Amino acid sequence: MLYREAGQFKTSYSADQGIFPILQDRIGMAIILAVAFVAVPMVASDYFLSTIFIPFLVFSVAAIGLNILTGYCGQLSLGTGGFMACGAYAAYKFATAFPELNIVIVFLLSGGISAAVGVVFGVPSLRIKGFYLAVATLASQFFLIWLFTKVPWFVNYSPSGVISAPPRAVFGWYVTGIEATAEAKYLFCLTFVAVLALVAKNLVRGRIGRAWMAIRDMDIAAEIIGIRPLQTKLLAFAVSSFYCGVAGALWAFIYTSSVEALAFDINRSFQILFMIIIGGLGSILGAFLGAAFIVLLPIFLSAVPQAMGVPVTTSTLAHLEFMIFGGLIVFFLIVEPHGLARLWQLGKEKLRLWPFPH
Amino acid sequence: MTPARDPRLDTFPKLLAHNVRSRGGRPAMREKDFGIWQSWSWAEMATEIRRLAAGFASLGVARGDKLVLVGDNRPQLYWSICAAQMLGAIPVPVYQDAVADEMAYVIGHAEAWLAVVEDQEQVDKLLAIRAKTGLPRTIAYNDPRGMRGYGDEGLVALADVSKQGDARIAADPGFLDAEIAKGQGSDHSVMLYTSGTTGQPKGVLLSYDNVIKTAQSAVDFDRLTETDDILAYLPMAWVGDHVFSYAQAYVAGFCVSCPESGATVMTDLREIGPSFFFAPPRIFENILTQVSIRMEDASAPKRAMYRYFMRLAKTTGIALMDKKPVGLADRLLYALGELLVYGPLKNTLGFTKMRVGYTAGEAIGPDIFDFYRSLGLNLKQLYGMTEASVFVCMQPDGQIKADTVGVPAPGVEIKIAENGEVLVKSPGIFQSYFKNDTATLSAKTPDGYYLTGDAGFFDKDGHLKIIDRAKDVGRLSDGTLFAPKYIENKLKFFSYVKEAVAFGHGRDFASCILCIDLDAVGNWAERKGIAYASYQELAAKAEVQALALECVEQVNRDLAEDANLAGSQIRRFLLLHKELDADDGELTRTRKVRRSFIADRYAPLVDGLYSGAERAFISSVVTFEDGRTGKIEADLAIRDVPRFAAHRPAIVPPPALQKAG
Amino acid sequence: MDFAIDFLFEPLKEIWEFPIFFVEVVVGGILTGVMYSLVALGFVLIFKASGVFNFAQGAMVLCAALTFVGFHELGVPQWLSLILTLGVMVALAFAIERIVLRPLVNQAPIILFMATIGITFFIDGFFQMVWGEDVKRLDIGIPKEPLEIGGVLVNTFDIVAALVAGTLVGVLAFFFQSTRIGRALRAVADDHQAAQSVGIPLQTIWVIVWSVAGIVALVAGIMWGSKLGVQFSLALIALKALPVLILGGFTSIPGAIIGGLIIGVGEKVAEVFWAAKIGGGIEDWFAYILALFFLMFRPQGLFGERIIERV
Amino acid sequence: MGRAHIARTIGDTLLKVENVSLGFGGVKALTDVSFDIAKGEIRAIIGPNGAGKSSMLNCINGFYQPSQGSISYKGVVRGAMRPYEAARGGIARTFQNIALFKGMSTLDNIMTGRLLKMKRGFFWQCLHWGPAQAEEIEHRETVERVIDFLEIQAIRKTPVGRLPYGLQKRVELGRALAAEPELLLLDEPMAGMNLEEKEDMCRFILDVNEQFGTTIALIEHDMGVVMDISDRVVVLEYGRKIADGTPDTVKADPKVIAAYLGTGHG
Repeated sequence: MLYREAGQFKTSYSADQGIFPILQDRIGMAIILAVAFVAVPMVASDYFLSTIFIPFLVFSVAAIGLNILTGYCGQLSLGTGGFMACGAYAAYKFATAFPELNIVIVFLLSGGISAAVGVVFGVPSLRIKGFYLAVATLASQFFLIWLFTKVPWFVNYSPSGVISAPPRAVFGWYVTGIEATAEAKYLFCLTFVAVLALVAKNLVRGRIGRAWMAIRDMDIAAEIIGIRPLQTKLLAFAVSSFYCGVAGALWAFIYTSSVEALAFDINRSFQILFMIIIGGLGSILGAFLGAAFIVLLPIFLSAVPQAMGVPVTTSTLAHLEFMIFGGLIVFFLIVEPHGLARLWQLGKEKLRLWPFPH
Repeated sequence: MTPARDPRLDTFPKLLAHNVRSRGGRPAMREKDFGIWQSWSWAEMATEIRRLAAGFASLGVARGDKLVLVGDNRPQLYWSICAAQMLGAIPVPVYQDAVADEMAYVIGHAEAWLAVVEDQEQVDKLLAIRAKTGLPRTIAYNDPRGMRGYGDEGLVALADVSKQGDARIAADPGFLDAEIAKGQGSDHSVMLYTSGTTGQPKGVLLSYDNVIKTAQSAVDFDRLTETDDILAYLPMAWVGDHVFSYAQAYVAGFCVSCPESGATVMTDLREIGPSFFFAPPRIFENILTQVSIRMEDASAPKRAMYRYFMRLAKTTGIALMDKKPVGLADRLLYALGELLVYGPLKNTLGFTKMRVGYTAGEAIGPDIFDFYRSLGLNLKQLYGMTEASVFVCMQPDGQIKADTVGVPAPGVEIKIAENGEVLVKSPGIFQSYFKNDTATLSAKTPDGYYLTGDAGFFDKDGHLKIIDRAKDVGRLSDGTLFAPKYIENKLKFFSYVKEAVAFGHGRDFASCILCIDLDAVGNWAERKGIAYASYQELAAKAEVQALALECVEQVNRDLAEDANLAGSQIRRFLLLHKELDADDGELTRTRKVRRSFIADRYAPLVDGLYSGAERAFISSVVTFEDGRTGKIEADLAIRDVPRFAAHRPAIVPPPALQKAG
Repeated sequence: MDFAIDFLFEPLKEIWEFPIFFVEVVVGGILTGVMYSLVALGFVLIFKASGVFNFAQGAMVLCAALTFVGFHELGVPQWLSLILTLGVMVALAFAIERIVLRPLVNQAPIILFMATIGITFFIDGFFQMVWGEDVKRLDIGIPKEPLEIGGVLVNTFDIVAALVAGTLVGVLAFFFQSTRIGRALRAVADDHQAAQSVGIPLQTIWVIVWSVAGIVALVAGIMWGSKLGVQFSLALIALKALPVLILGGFTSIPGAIIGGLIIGVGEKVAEVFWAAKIGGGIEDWFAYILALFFLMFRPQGLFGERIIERV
Repeated sequence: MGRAHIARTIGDTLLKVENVSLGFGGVKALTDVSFDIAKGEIRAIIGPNGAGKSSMLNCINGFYQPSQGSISYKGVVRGAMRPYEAARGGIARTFQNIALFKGMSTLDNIMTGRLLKMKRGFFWQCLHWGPAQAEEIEHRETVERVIDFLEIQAIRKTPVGRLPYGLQKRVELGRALAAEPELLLLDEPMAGMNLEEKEDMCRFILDVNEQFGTTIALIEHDMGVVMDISDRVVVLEYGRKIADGTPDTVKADPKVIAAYLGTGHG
């Protein structure tokens, strides 16, 4: 309905292959970015920023990471939490060992460490597929969490086993530690997310993304057209773990400021998996939609009975949340395996064809 | 400063050079190929054309030679036109879907030894023709696909022609400009064959002056500029395409886009979103049908919304187009409609950027015409023909009527002959029919008027109204003008009327036989709760007769508006008990009514119409679908129709006449 | 270097010096392993017959135990409570087949796997909401005193549990080998089309298989529940059974048994002799790493069938 | 088929299969099969169902490793190789059961055929700009020529899962062609097609062979088609070669006639 595509023709392949080939989408994206970078920090309260927007952004990065591995490359992983923990602890070690190091570099390095660990745990993907692999990734989940809990070196021998983010600044603005304002944290996160999302989109729409999707859709055929399965899968593990690692670092440093390994237990892995199933497998947009959904649903669940004056215990709420997530997963897998992103896409198609139904 | 006002720019090659100088970097042509719109600027296009021209020269093309072009709208074929013109040769675009005999005739008649064709398909066709007639000796093909295996003599790839051209230009850099300088406005620029209804096609020779001057005045008329866009999708052999996609583009400097293939025209139309668009009524009708069908599948609220806003558009939209006063509330509603319906609809159809649209060739149904105009599209009608380099009459913005073709285009003089025939004199009137002086002489008066063969008259606003072919126009016994096809068309614009046959030549008054449209009337009857078992029964229902009467009355009202035709209002009519059928010889295979055959076959009915009887009996033989024949008898009611005084009454169409859907 | 010696040789020395203790550990491992097998069996049953890797098996164990104890706590006698729970498990099988499996028929296995993760969450949430989340004691009258057999101390409860598990395996083996339905189930595992020709609708077969898996879950739930108490952590037993499956192969009942034993023994031995040196608590991941090593050499597991890929 | 006047060059041996046997467990899929494929020819492998035709193609492109015998390609006897190594050596193929990447569009599917030739590293891929974009565009151009060649412009951006069977086969051929292979293996390219689609496919196969000089080895059931388009034919039965030669010789071979009559194939 809002689309006016007539006359938007492409005279070059670069224009044809753009991320947003339609003018109205480019405008929409510009508006979203403007709102996210300018309006949100100006309008939203600290509470909203730190309980909704920042976790949403952190989850988005993790979901993009898992979506690369699972949605694009077809390798189901249940070890997301482990890789997030890896990033969080690596960031802590880097930040405390090299206090002069810029925090951005610290995060990227910790992503790199995660990527390396991801590659190690991705090696079995050469021999095993499908849910065998999914189960194998649980090994990384359990092993890594155990490692970070049991080895005191990772927490700099802190007796509590908790790591706390040291204060660090970017361009003179504190983005971690107690002096950091919610706005600064939010903008820092947002910038990370925007850049990482763009990079992910670039990867999946190019040579590498096609190789991943080929492996996902039919690994035998992929190998026969010349794709090396192991390298391709390991790259997916590496990139995916990099994103998860950065997400873990953001989580520990920006979102919660202090964290223990249990924050990244298997339930975290499931949570991220749910995000990409509900948001949409094989879609960067889906990662964002899924993250938003999973961040908002519990808030919504606790707010609604309150607003209606129905007293509900927290444990009931927790169980209700479990049921709803479980039900939604089944629902989406049955009704729309490509999740909210596909629903969005269908809606968009409708708008483009409006007033015609198809 | 528009270029052709400079009298030195009197040929297309000179206009091309001018365009390179004044807008060399702007896009001149686009073609959807390999998934994107490949573009050529004027400068790039000129280079390609010059290479081709030099290549043609090295193939031996000389001044006055004819060069046949066959194929879809391809940039290379358009370039070949200009390349030929650089050398003083005359391009002859040919309908690519013409039957082999006709194509052979044209090539032979034009004595064209060189053909430029699109692809293997045309090469095969021309090779077969050459095997019989010896012409064309040389065939240059644009698309080399599948051509590897051809060892035939005289086959050359267009790309290779260009390469030869490079060599020629390198060897003799000045020759091409010298050739271009030799050309002048009075030279023949193009030859277009018209397929007459009878006999062999005639080659219409047009001079540069003909084409450029008419193109110039049309460009001025619609204020076309270099920023306009047009989609070249109609046959290149048709004069309209030659003028719109070639002549006007060179004159105004706008960009011409060629679709990827015939199958993708609608998609390509949407992508390009032309600002200047031409289509025959048939295409507009097809698009409207598609819109209706696609809307049928929409959800109920959407359909309701569509219907509501289309009803609103019928009144408000057209009023806005005609710059008539519209109340604020309606304006706001229309703006809402633009957001919800009109805008998206224009977008999906590819008309968002359309600034000027034309339809011509035959009468367009008022409903179809109004549909597009009510969306806010500046759709207009024009009247023209090959012999006049298209433009004879055009509708100026804001003076649009569904049943006229507008006022004479700038520089055009029109006379109406004694028999009603329209005579035209303009800068665009053709030079001659190639090798056919008899035809040339009989088509042009000594004082330079061209006899169009169409009958028409000017209405009170000075708009020309074409009513019929001049030879079909008759007179009632009192000498009143009687244009059967005009009346029949008016009747057929009602969805309830499938066919109409009007009588009146040499009679005291006009009358007609109508066939109802089973689908439309059947639908109407269902809504009214009228039960019927057969076509015959339905046609005999008093309600249906009344419905038909309303239609005829409305036509009479329309006729009464024109003093010339007011006398030929229909006085009596009847509804036929069966549909006219090509199997019974009542229609031609192209579904044209065979009026005299029907007059004979249904003589008792015609007698009844003129005898004053209340009913008429007919017994006729019909052919069933399986080939068996049978006899149908019917006793049909004849109805009298009120007539209206020859002035403009206040028209509010009765509700029954507003088309369903 | 010291650490390496400490890590590599000390435990071996310990084993050498106290063989009886080692045997005790191994026997303890075997008995725990049998319990793992019990849970793994549920997975294998469903996978064999429907190709679905049922991640919800652990949740089914929890749900069976909760329901059983829940009814009992309401005052229902244990035998009736058992029957009622059986009914609930069959109803659950029906519901899962109808609501989840049927719409997802012919979907990729990985999709079905993810769907069972969804089921897991739903069951966990639902049954805990119904029955409450506090730890419940479950006593079915099996003594837990240690028993000395040939100088080796073993837990009576573990012996009984192992016997129960062994009996169940025997019954299931008989069911699969010698009954019409059992044979049909095996046919389904090989070829869905062939199964149709047996004359039993696929849906029915699925319901039966899920019911049987539910019964296995019930047995496992009761055994584990009386050992550890009935609580949420029962659902996590499933996570222990997964490496057993990788090791034994998804399609093999003997594989589930032997895999369970290997994991059980390996885990116990490593825990007792090595874990303390690296901080303890290795039971979470040891089984996985062990299974992964096996996988690298035998991707299809110990007893799984070799996969011939076709194009 | 109008090929008589086309000068094609059939050159030296491109691929040589010598005494190849292949077994699965106890079942012998191929026994002692030898034949060669010459550069530039269209070579057909025919035989009744279960004759081992697909197994033969699978051996050639490295999906199966022969248990005995050797395969030499471009004069080099090759050892055990993975399929992607065969692909890197210039062997592309299509499959009996369409093996397209269902989640991708026609364009992306055919682009995967170019993956081998795309070299830009990870860094540039992250930016999708500069050299990576230039490379992307360069290969898009090649792919667009393939799309044009196969006349599938209208379905360029359609997800392949939505395409009818015949078009999917065409897209699969496109993916193989995009790799610009020296040897193209086609596994029943016309199976399940109607007459018109078969004619189109024949035309494409011949055009590929003529325009690009690609050597083609194909398995096909439709005898008429095989005899029309191929230069030489190998006939397999129960994993053994029973005839080898021009279509005319093979047609006349009594063993072939017996094999086909015996199994009810025409």
